[in-house]
Amino acid sequence: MSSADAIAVQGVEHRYGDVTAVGPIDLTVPEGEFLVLVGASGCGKSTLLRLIAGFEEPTFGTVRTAGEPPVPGRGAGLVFQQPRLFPWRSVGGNVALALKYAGQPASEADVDLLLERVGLHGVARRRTWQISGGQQQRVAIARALAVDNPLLLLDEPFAALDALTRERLQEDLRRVSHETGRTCVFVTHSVDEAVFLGSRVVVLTPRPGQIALDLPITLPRTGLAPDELRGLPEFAALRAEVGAAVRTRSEVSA
Amino acid sequence: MSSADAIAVQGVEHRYGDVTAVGPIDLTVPEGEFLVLVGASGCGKSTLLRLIAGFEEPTFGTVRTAGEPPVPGRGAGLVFQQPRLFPWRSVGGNVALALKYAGQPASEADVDLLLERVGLHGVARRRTWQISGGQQQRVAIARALAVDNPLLLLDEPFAALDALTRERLQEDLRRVSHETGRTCVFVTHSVDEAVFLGSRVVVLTPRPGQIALDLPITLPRTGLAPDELRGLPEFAALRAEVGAAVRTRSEVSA
Amino acid sequence: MTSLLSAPPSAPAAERRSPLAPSGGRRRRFALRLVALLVLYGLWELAARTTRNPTFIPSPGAVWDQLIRTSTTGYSGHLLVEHLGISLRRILIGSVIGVAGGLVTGVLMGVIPWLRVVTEPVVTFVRALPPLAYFSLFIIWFGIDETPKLWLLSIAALPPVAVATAAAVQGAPTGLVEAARALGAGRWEVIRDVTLPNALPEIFTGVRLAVGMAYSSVVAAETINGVPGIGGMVRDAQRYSQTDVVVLGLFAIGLSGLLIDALLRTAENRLIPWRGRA
Amino acid sequence: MTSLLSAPPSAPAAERRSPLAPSGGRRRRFALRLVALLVLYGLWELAARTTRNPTFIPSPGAVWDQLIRTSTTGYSGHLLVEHLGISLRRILIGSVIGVAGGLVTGVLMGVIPWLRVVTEPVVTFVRALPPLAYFSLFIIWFGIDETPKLWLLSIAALPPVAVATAAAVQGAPTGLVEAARALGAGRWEVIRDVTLPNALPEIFTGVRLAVGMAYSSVVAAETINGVPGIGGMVRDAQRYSQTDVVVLGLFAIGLSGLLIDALLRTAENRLIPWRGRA
Amino acid sequence: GNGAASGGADPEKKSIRLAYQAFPSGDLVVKNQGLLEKALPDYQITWTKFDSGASINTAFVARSIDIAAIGSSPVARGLSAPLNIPYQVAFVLDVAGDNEALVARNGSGVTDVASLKGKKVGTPFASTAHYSLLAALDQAGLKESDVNIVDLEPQDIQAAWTRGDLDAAYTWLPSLAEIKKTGKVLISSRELATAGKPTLDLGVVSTDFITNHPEAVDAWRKVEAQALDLIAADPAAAAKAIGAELNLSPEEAQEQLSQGVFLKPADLASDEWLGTPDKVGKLAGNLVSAAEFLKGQQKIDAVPALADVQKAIYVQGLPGVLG
Ligand SMILES: Nc1ncnc2c1ncn2[C@@H]1O[C@H](COP(=O)(O)OP(=O)(O)OP(=O)(O)O)[C@@H](O)[C@H]1O
Ligand SMILES: Nc1ncnc2c1ncn2[C@@H]1O[C@H](COP(=O)(O)OP(=O)(O)OP(=O)(O)O)[C@@H](O)[C@H]1O
Ligand SMILES: [Mg+2]
Ligand SMILES: [Mg+2]
Repeated sequence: MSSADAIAVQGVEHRYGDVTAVGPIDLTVPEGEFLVLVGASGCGKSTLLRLIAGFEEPTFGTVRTAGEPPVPGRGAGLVFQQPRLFPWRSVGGNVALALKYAGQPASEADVDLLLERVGLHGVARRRTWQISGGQQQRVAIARALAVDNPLLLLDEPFAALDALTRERLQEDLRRVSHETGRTCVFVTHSVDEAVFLGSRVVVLTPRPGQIALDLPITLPRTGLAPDELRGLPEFAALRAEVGAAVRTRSEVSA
Repeated sequence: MSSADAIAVQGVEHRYGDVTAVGPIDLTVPEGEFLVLVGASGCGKSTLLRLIAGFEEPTFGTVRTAGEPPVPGRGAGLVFQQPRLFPWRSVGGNVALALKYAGQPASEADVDLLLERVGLHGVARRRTWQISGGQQQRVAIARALAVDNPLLLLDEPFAALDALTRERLQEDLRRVSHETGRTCVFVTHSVDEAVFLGSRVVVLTPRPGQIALDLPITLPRTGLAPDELRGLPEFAALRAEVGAAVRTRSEVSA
Repeated sequence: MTSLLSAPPSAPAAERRSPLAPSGGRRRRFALRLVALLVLYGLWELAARTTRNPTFIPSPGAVWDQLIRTSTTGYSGHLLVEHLGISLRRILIGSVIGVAGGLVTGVLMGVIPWLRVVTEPVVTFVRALPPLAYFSLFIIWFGIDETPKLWLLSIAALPPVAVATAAAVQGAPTGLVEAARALGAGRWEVIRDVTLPNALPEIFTGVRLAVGMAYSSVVAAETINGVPGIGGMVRDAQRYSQTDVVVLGLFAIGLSGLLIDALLRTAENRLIPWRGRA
Repeated sequence: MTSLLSAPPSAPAAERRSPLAPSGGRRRRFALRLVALLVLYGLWELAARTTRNPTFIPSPGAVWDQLIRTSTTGYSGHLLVEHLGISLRRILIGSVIGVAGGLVTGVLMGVIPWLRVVTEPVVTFVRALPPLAYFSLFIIWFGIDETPKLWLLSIAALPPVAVATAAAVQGAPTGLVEAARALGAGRWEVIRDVTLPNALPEIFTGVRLAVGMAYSSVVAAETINGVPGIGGMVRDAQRYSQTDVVVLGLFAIGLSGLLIDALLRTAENRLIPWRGRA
Repeated sequence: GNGAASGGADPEKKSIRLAYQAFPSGDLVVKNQGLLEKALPDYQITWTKFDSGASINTAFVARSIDIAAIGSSPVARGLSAPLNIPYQVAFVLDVAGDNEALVARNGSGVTDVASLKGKKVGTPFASTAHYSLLAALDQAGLKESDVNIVDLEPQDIQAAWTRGDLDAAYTWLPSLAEIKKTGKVLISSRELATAGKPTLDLGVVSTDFITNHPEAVDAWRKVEAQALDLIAADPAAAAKAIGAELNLSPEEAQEQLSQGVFLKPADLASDEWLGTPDKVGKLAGNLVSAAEFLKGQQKIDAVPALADVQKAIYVQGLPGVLG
């Protein structure tokens, strides 16, 4: 485990009471990598993300981010599976709060900029329950993007979005992660999304989640338009490989 | 509007304060139809579903289900976009409650049966926050399936599920809706899912949602295995048509 | 966009078709209250007529006369408004101190585990103590002027806020606390931005109870050197079986209490638009 | 599967590394309390020694002696346990009636809008009234035996439960109410299965406050024919400036109050595992 | 500690803090007519109303008052251990007469004190009436435990009486007047006083204040004497002043006033009451016997010695100073 590794997961197993949710897992993520986690519902993806974010302590093994035991909110941005917006703040207020924690003066323009980045216009002054489910999820993403962390953890962030919005955000995320060199861990159920976004895809077995497939994605990260990329024969091949792994290694489980 | 229509939406427009969320919309759904709603995030799909379920009253126009103004909980089952489980009841208790409202004695076996139908085993006694996001969503589906309503309204029910689980549930729902002749309205962002499930697909424009495309799906409802169905050239053609409508008619909006 | 904000959140569906729906609700509410008031008045008049004993149940007329008299010539050397004003001042100061103290205690108790272990029993102990029992100690410690009264009222007002706050703070929603921490919030930022806003509804309930407690303690606080003061006035009247003055005092206390509670409720509705949405 | 249930939900992350983590928490807690107790005792002893006036601050020794004396030869003709037992019985009955009444009032107020319009002001009015002011009326109505005392204690215990319940019921989460209605729940099923469980944490806070209120009203209730009774004992002692007996009585009240509150908190933790998860 | 810090202990500060109670006496005349303020124009004078001797004792302990009108029973407590309040009896405001009495309710079957055995009797505990009740029982050969004595405030006695919850009650005006309408007086404090168990309302002054402001004490005694004279000479005028203080009509006040026993200023210095510097009066013995009674009730730790109580009777300048 070199100190340049953004994430180092060693022999980690996590139990909730008697339920072993994930593990044992060994996983090293070098800086700048875009890791996509795929696996059956309930296989432990969220748990693994929470372990990396520092919200859970592993029952066995160790987790290190940037060489240190992870502490929530330090060095890693996290988009939870649920939006988790603060109802006592307006939509814009939720984003402004994140900017404030990041130590930036939260001007209205900054907030609007972030909201526009996730495709939201003119909702800044609404209450959080006055926007649709997909809009809530996007506010949560905007909130996490407000802070410039070297590590970004995203738990099914685009699950509630329509195809068009989803593709736009995918492209944005792909470009930004490449340009800024941020390390990303991204959970999704969409094989297409996994292959499109990831520089590496890890497929987990059903609970307790273990690594079933660890596949580097050798597609070019720049230079190609999304449609061109999706049109590449390698893209189809990789998608087939991941899809097959998900299908064969996933069984509906508790 | 014949009284045999399961749903009759006439000149409906719904506003939240100043925001027109949907409409004007005219839509008639005959009994036994499987209607899939597709549209950009924030275009008003959930609002339309809530109008049909009776949780909102249209600002203009009328909504009728089975010829009557809709009353929540009477004649229509509804899966919300969020799981909305009762945290004071165990997972099984949530399902049991639904059975009780349906007037059935809620035996443990019945509960387990419903949970197994959505691919959940051995989680009945857990608390609602002790299961994963996808599992929560499935409990919400099981809860709605407990009641035998002639009308079933589902708001992105499979959004948080992996490909395999999702396909299984799709098949189950497709089969059941055909066998029991229940009318379904199903919201999704997946074009593939829309074409696979629907006997009719309606694509909405961005907010305020209006009907952009109203497409009957002429694929056979029985006799073909899912993979065979997906392999049909008509399937690909329909998917392309819906996909194009979504792409051209959707613009990210608030 | 601004106008969106001013639009009220759509009423919960469960109340949608209630007889008090927004349109015409005000007038209806007013009418209902008026009817209730008239019924109460009728019952009172009836009770007064049948018992025919003004020391037990003075007639509405007698109380009205006392209102006029105490407002013009006064009682125990002070006008009714003076009595009421002084007591309200005491209640106000006592409530403010008590509420502030309760908030601080409650937050600290809810947030710092080791402090809770020590403070919780102390607070529980203190709030079980009857003010009448320890009031004489206050006299000994603080004399007979304003100080012991304010202490009594503050101590009466503190527990509801402290207990409600501590309970609500402990019950802060894990999901949102985590969300704030994930965004980089420190310990105190979590408290300020999540725990406290989330506790606000319960805190408001606590505050409303606290003010009520201060009100209902005003007679106890004014047992000693309580004139001028509405509590002192009531006690005086009680000793001379001037029940009409007692009832008048009760009305003055109750009605002003009603007013303050209405203000608090209005503030609550303004400040907590998200109630029921979390 | 069963064993899963017995596993405690993982503690909220915010408290994970607190000094009172589950393992060794009990002992640590006990130690902390013991230290706090010793410190308090030290302060008391010091205060008693420096003031040197037993009417101001009786020494711990004097209170201890009174404990022995009142437990063996009695005070005002009854042993300490008799005083305490009778008062506890009154507090218990009063609390139960008050809590039950408060629950019913609160639920009705929170659920039936037109009833709220009428009841809310009445409850607010009543809870602002000082018991000392209206207690004489109770005597007229209910005599001088148990009834008026139980009424007073019930009325003292009612408001916290009623106000907390009404507030919590009004704040029922729209999302879950809709979920229940979508499943076919009727009006009362929604109340039973959503509104009430959701209000439970606040109701418990209300109940704890209510019991505290009943406790702190026991001296007021026992101003009338209050011997035997711990409140009557304290009053008697107070009038003769026997501060050591007063303090002894305060301890008896406070400690038994602490015990009951601990029971309530245990029940709360058992009954509301979902607190902070909704 | 506002009241506690300032006041009588400070010889420089010319202020007097008086505690008064709401019973008809010359004290109220002094207050209402501003007699003391006229007599001591350069003193800052504050009057504070108290509703029991116990709370006045507490206020003395807190050093919040200098002079007080207080019943003999609380004074006996104050002078005994553990309180040992440093104050002295400097005036006799009135002696309880027909304004405090034991009344049996019509229909209770009680005809005299002795027939109270097993009956329910209400009285405010720790008051002069309580003391008188126990004295009356003792006189009639009854033990305390023979009777069911119930602790009730006067207004509550009236309420309970009307309901028929009490067979008898020992109380004072105005509730006494009400219950007399449906009852029979068994014994009054006037009779007990003649039998050697008087209950009185006294004026007490803190020892510190006496030391620092003896001339102010003299002035106070003078105006109190003046008030007694007025009650004797012009009851109507006195009743008007008292009524104003008690929120009563002059007629009601005069009716109440007429039932008390008000000494002549000259009598105060007699052997019967305060006495003179040479020979302290019987009041001291009276207080000691009250203390003995309290000791019997386990309400005080020890009975003070007669000599000590005599020292706590302020007779300096008597009888001349009253003139
Ligand atoms: N507190 C808990 N107690 C017991 N079991 C739990 C708890 N939380 C999660 N689990 C179980 O641990 C497993 C992993 O949960 P996790 O949330 O990590 O799944 P996931 O891979 O994110 O699933 P999904 O795709 O549905 O979100 C699940 O089977 C779940 O039931
Ligand atoms: N209470 C409200 N007040 C104001 N605007 C609202 C309110 N609720 C919803 N909206 C707006 O109405 C529009 C339709 O919302 P709706 O939830 O129906 O969208 P949706 O199609 O379900 O979107 P998604 O796919 O993101 O769930 C959205 O643009 C939303 O911002
Ligand atoms: Mg998950
Ligand atoms: Mg939606």
